[in-house]
Amino acid sequence: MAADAHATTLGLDHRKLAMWTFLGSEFLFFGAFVATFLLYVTTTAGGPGVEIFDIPFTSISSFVLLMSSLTMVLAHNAHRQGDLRRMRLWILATAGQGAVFLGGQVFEFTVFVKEGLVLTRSPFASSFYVLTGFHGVHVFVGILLLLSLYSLSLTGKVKKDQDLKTEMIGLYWHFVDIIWVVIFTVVYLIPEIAVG
Amino acid sequence: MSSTTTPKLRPTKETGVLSWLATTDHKRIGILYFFTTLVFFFLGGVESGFIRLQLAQAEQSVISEDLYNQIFTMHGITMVFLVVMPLSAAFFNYLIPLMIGARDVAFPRLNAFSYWVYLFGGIFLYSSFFLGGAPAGSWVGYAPLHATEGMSMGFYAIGIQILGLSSLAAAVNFITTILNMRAPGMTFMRMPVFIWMALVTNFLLLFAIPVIAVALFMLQFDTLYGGQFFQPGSGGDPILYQHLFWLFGHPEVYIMILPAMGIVSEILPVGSRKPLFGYAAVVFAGAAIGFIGFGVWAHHMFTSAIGPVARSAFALSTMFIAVPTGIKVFNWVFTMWGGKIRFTTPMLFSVGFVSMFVIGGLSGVTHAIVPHNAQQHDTYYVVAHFHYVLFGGALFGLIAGIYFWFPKVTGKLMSEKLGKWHFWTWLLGFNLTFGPMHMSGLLGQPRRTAVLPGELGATVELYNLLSSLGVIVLTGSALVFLYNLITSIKRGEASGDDPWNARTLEWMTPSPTPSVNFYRIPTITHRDEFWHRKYAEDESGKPVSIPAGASDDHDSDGDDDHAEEHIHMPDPSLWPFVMCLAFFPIAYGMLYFNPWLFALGALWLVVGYFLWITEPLAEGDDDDPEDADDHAAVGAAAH
Amino acid sequence: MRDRVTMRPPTRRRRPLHLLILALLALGLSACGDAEQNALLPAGPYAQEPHDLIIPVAIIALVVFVLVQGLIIYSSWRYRERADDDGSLPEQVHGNTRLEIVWTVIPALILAAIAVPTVQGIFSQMAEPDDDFMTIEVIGHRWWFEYYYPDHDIYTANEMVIPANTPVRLQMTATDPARDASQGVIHSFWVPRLAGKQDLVPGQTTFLNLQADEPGRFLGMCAEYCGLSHANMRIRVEALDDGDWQAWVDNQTSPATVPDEGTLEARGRELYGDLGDRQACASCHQVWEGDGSRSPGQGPDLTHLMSRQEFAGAIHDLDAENLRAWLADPESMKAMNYELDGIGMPNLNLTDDELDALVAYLLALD
Amino acid sequence: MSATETEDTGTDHGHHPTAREYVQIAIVLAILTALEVSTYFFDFGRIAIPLLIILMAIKFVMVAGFFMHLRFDTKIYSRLLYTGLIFALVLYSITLAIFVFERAPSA
Ligand code: HEA
Ligand code: HEA
Ligand code: HEC
Ligand code: CUA
Ligand SMILES: [Cu+2]
Repeated sequence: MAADAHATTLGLDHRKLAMWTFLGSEFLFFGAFVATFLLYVTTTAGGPGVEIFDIPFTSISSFVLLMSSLTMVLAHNAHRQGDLRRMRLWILATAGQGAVFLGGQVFEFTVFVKEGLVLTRSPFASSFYVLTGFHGVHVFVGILLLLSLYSLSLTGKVKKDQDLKTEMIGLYWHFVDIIWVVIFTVVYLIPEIAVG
Repeated sequence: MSSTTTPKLRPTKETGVLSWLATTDHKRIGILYFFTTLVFFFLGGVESGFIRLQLAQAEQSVISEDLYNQIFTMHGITMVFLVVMPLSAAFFNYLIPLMIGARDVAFPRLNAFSYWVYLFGGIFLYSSFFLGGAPAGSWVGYAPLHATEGMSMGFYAIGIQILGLSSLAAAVNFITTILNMRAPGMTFMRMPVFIWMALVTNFLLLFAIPVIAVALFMLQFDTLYGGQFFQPGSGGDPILYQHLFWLFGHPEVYIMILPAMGIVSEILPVGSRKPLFGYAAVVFAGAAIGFIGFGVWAHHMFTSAIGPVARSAFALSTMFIAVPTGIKVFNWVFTMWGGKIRFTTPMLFSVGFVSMFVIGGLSGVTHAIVPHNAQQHDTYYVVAHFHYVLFGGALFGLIAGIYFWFPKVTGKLMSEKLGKWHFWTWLLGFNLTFGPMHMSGLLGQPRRTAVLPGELGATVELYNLLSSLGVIVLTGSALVFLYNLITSIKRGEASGDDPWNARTLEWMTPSPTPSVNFYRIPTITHRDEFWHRKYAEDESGKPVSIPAGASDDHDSDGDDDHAEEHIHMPDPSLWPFVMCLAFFPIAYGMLYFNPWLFALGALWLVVGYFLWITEPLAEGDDDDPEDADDHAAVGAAAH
Repeated sequence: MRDRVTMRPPTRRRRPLHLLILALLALGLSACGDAEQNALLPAGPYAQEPHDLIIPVAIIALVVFVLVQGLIIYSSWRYRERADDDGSLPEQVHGNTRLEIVWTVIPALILAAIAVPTVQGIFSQMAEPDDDFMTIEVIGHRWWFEYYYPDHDIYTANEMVIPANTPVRLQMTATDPARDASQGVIHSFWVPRLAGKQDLVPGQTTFLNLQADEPGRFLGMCAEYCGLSHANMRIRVEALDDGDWQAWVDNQTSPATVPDEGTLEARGRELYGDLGDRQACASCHQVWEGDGSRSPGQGPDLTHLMSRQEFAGAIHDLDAENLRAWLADPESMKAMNYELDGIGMPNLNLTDDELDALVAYLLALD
Repeated sequence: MSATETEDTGTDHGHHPTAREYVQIAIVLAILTALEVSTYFFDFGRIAIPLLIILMAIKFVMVAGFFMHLRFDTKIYSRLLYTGLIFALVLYSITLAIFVFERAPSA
């Protein structure tokens, strides 16, 4: 608790405050990509459109990503209770699910490319790849963060009482998940019903 | 601070090149920003010299169309992204911690990171001149023109992206600092106006930078990798780029003006020896400008392909932004009203700011008269408008700040005599350069033309000649300033700690500011805290000076019992610098579509990041290294 | 750096020093001379309307300007520290709510007052003209404007001819990507004395109304930065009275002159259609000789070239000397880079003989 | 806003769900996702899209509220996050609306 008398003005940790500040701005980042996608959802220039989506497949990878949020929060929970071993287990599980999601995305992309949906095909193709691609980059960065947390906790650099680190990475991870919740609905499901 | 037993894990030297590369001291980073912007200002000024040389007469080709287009583009980019924004960042860096009573920013290493990213982004952009030609698509880089400009617009897209990253990191840093590191008692309504404007500006950056990031990524994909975002041939819509650009671009212009408004809001009261008139109104007006500023972007697109309802809506929102701005202007004027004004150089520049900015603001309002905007748009009338707000506004304010806080940084005064020369020639040269543009623009001279059309010659040639002559005056004036700056740094008169009889916290510390800033963090009981430590009010409300020493009006160093024994200052670190170097391989890798180069850069970044987070403290205690970045490790201490 | 100095023929170049002296002389005189591209001299209702709106706004702005600058100067003077000052502090005023309200409400009222006509103006500016109007299609190319008159099936370039006193509605777009290998970019059509500007966007259609009350020649230029030769993309509008207009239409709708066999012109016509292994003029230009329908190429329509006064984005007078220089080396006459991006007109390495013949032929296309 | 300074200090002291509660939340999320996906297999008619948007919003708020502790942390965090969200929603909605309703300057 505020053992430190000259704590911060708001009584909040800088890093957490900074993280939330940053996440607020990320909405404007992804929002612009989503808006672009919506604008171009039917602008396929004669190439493949939303009918190309494999909803069952994407549903599964979306589900995996959603569940990675559970393991992430369990990792934080374990860390908070000082159980680094269990924390590391959940961290690995989270990173693993993230990797599965990314693998799914790579697979999806290769299938689409085979079916003629290349980046240069149409505004639809460009906006689809760049939106989901940047989300993928965020997942990838998240995996790197998780792995660094994992290894640092092995070498004792991340200590029992430093669950804030796990929490921070968790915040980022959950945020990336939230964005996918939106993408899954707005990019995959709704266009599939409305247009596809 | 640093003990002799320090293992050589972190650089500890306090002088020399290495100490600057490794510095995490917000004051030194501020100084780095300052000198870097000077260099870029020189470049941007030289470019504007070529512009004016070319346009001095009609149908003249001193430089080719191609080169002219590169030069005016780089002039705009340089002045906006490499001069005004980072110069504001220099003030943020130096002043935010001092003005809120903190010892540094929330994330000192991230702060250094921001600076190096800025510097390398600027170098990257300028390298284009030697690598096949600089961007020639204007500072707005409209699609789909960019796609035909090839590599050069790749420099634009990637370069500005990098600069944006710098600003975004800085924005997060400063917001956290202002929200979370104020001295005890410094409530929001006791914050100096400059801090308020810094807060608003950084929120604008926070929400605007991601938008331009997206626009630039799309531009980059279109230009370099065959993306179809804005390609009309396959159904892409060029207007989308305009929306995204101006969604950022308009907040951006307030990003450039609000810091200057904050600066003059500090200087005018000191110069008039009265408190700021209507503090609350000025603060709320600033916040309102920032907020409304997000809702006016399409006023740059009145002649583009948007319909009448959209045009009307944006005309209205644009006009009404004059209301909060007017509130500020009138409050500034009434700060002077009834004062006892000392026209020192900073004060002259501040009054010049108010006066010149109003001219630019009023022409801004006339742009919003949409039917007539169709005549004004993309003419020199617009060029006049934005130079009056940017040069007459932002730059005048920032220069006022340079003169005002110079003693704080160096402990010396700048020459008042040269300062006055600088001011009057600057004012004259500025009006001579940009005043005539109002006329030439209204008469019909379009902007971004490499040749001043002969048929316009008779009507606007004289105005153009005057503009070109104005640059000569400005150059002379800039040299006076430069001379003043250098000689004053070397052998300026000692200023004492509080040369202006100022009001805010930073003047409580000795000048030049010691590296700890405050030996003892003050407790704040008033707005304009320092003033209230110097003056009390008698029964009739008249201020009476408190005899020196009767209160803790100065933050004396030394063996004061109250001084905290162990002041934990951020340790220097080389990693921000080393890590930022990765942006070169990343940027060129993306530009030349070289995956290996890109991968090298990415790996460099990751390794750099790892070294950064595992970096031990200089003092060798096994404290959590990340916590070195914040003095109050509440999170960790909580458990 | 791709550095290349463009040269214009001496006719359009003036000596810098000579000009400097002239300009200095003019300092004393009023700067209003021949004002053909002058936005402050409206010559038709679509330019008059915004003009009538901006004048009162400018007066309001001027009043605000004088007031605020007056306040600044007055308080700077009145409240400066005097030499005989006793060093005491002035009264410490913190603000005044009533004043705050005043300077919030008054500007808001002023703005509300100018907002009303602004919004009205926006809608009337964009609506179709009430009276019978003529439609002209405008296509922005890099770096010249093409006009098509759908009612008459006329193609022309750079110079737009309109009947005086008749509303004209321009239906505009930028280069059709299907016609031009390079993607189109945004341009803006602007003839200040006749109307404000409106952008031309590739892939979309925009509209602009204009009307000239009197016959006359009106100058303008592309007002949206469109790359290398944006400065050389100019516009001429020629408003004709009824008789002249009818004559013009009759001429334009008739097929091009075919020169007599054996003349130099005829030799030029042959070269026009066939330049051996070099690209023929006809592959980019059209000279309609009456057969089939008119269809534009990548370059301007030349059927009645000599009915125009200027060419190449209306930056050069259309005469034998300039034409010859143009055909010999287009890039010396106008900044272009055909080899690099395929935009503009290529240098076809014509011999002197070929130049003579081609110029003769072109000069016959009246 | 100065009142916030005396607000709760907001670090982790508040209520924390247990691991078990987290799993329960995840189960709810899984069910919601299943419901979402079912719109692809079954025809929901006109309610499909509103339903999807509502489900998305619920999932969003649940992850943010529970997994990211927004519900238990200081309001400042929520304000920061939702300010960004609202800005994005409003600005991009206006932009898209201009494309849909105001594309060409005139019909
Ligand atoms: C510091 C930067 C800055 C600032 C502060 C402003 C401030 C304003 N700008 Fe400006 N603007 C630019 C930088 C800036 N601008 C730039 C760079 C461009 C060109 C971009 C490009 O195309 O390259 C531009 C272009 C631009 C345009 C597009 C023009 C065109 O291309 O067609 C418009 C249109 O509405 C506009 C409007 C305004 C308005 C209404 C304000 C208002 O905020 C001004 C408000 C201030 C006042 C009005 C004065 C004080 C008020 C009073 C004294 C009260 C009483 C007043 C009244 C009752 C009127 N600006
Ligand atoms: C803050 C912003 C800023 C500033 C300060 C300036 C300053 C100047 N600008 Fe510019 N300008 C822009 C922002 C700015 N500009 C923007 C955004 C554009 C639009 C670009 C576009 O359309 O894409 C533009 C465009 C623009 C144009 C229109 C070009 C065109 O449309 O074709 C012109 C034309 O005259 C012009 C002129 C000038 C001049 C003469 C100065 C002068 O005032 C400069 C004076 C400065 C000097 C003369 C420097 C001398 C300094 C020294 C000698 C100090 C040396 C220091 C060291 C060695 C450390 N500018
Ligand atoms: C590859 C296409 C191409 C070829 C081949 C070509 N031109 Fe052109 N020409 C153009 C373009 C494009 C322009 C418009 C250039 C500009 O104004 O920017 C033009 C402009 C002109 C003009 C000026 C028209 C005007 O009103 O502005 C003339 C005259 C002309 N060409 C004649 C010729 C002749 C004669 C030849 C053959 C010897 C020829 N061109 C071959 C593309 C071509
Ligand atoms: Cu076409 Cu500028
Ligand atoms: Cu703006």
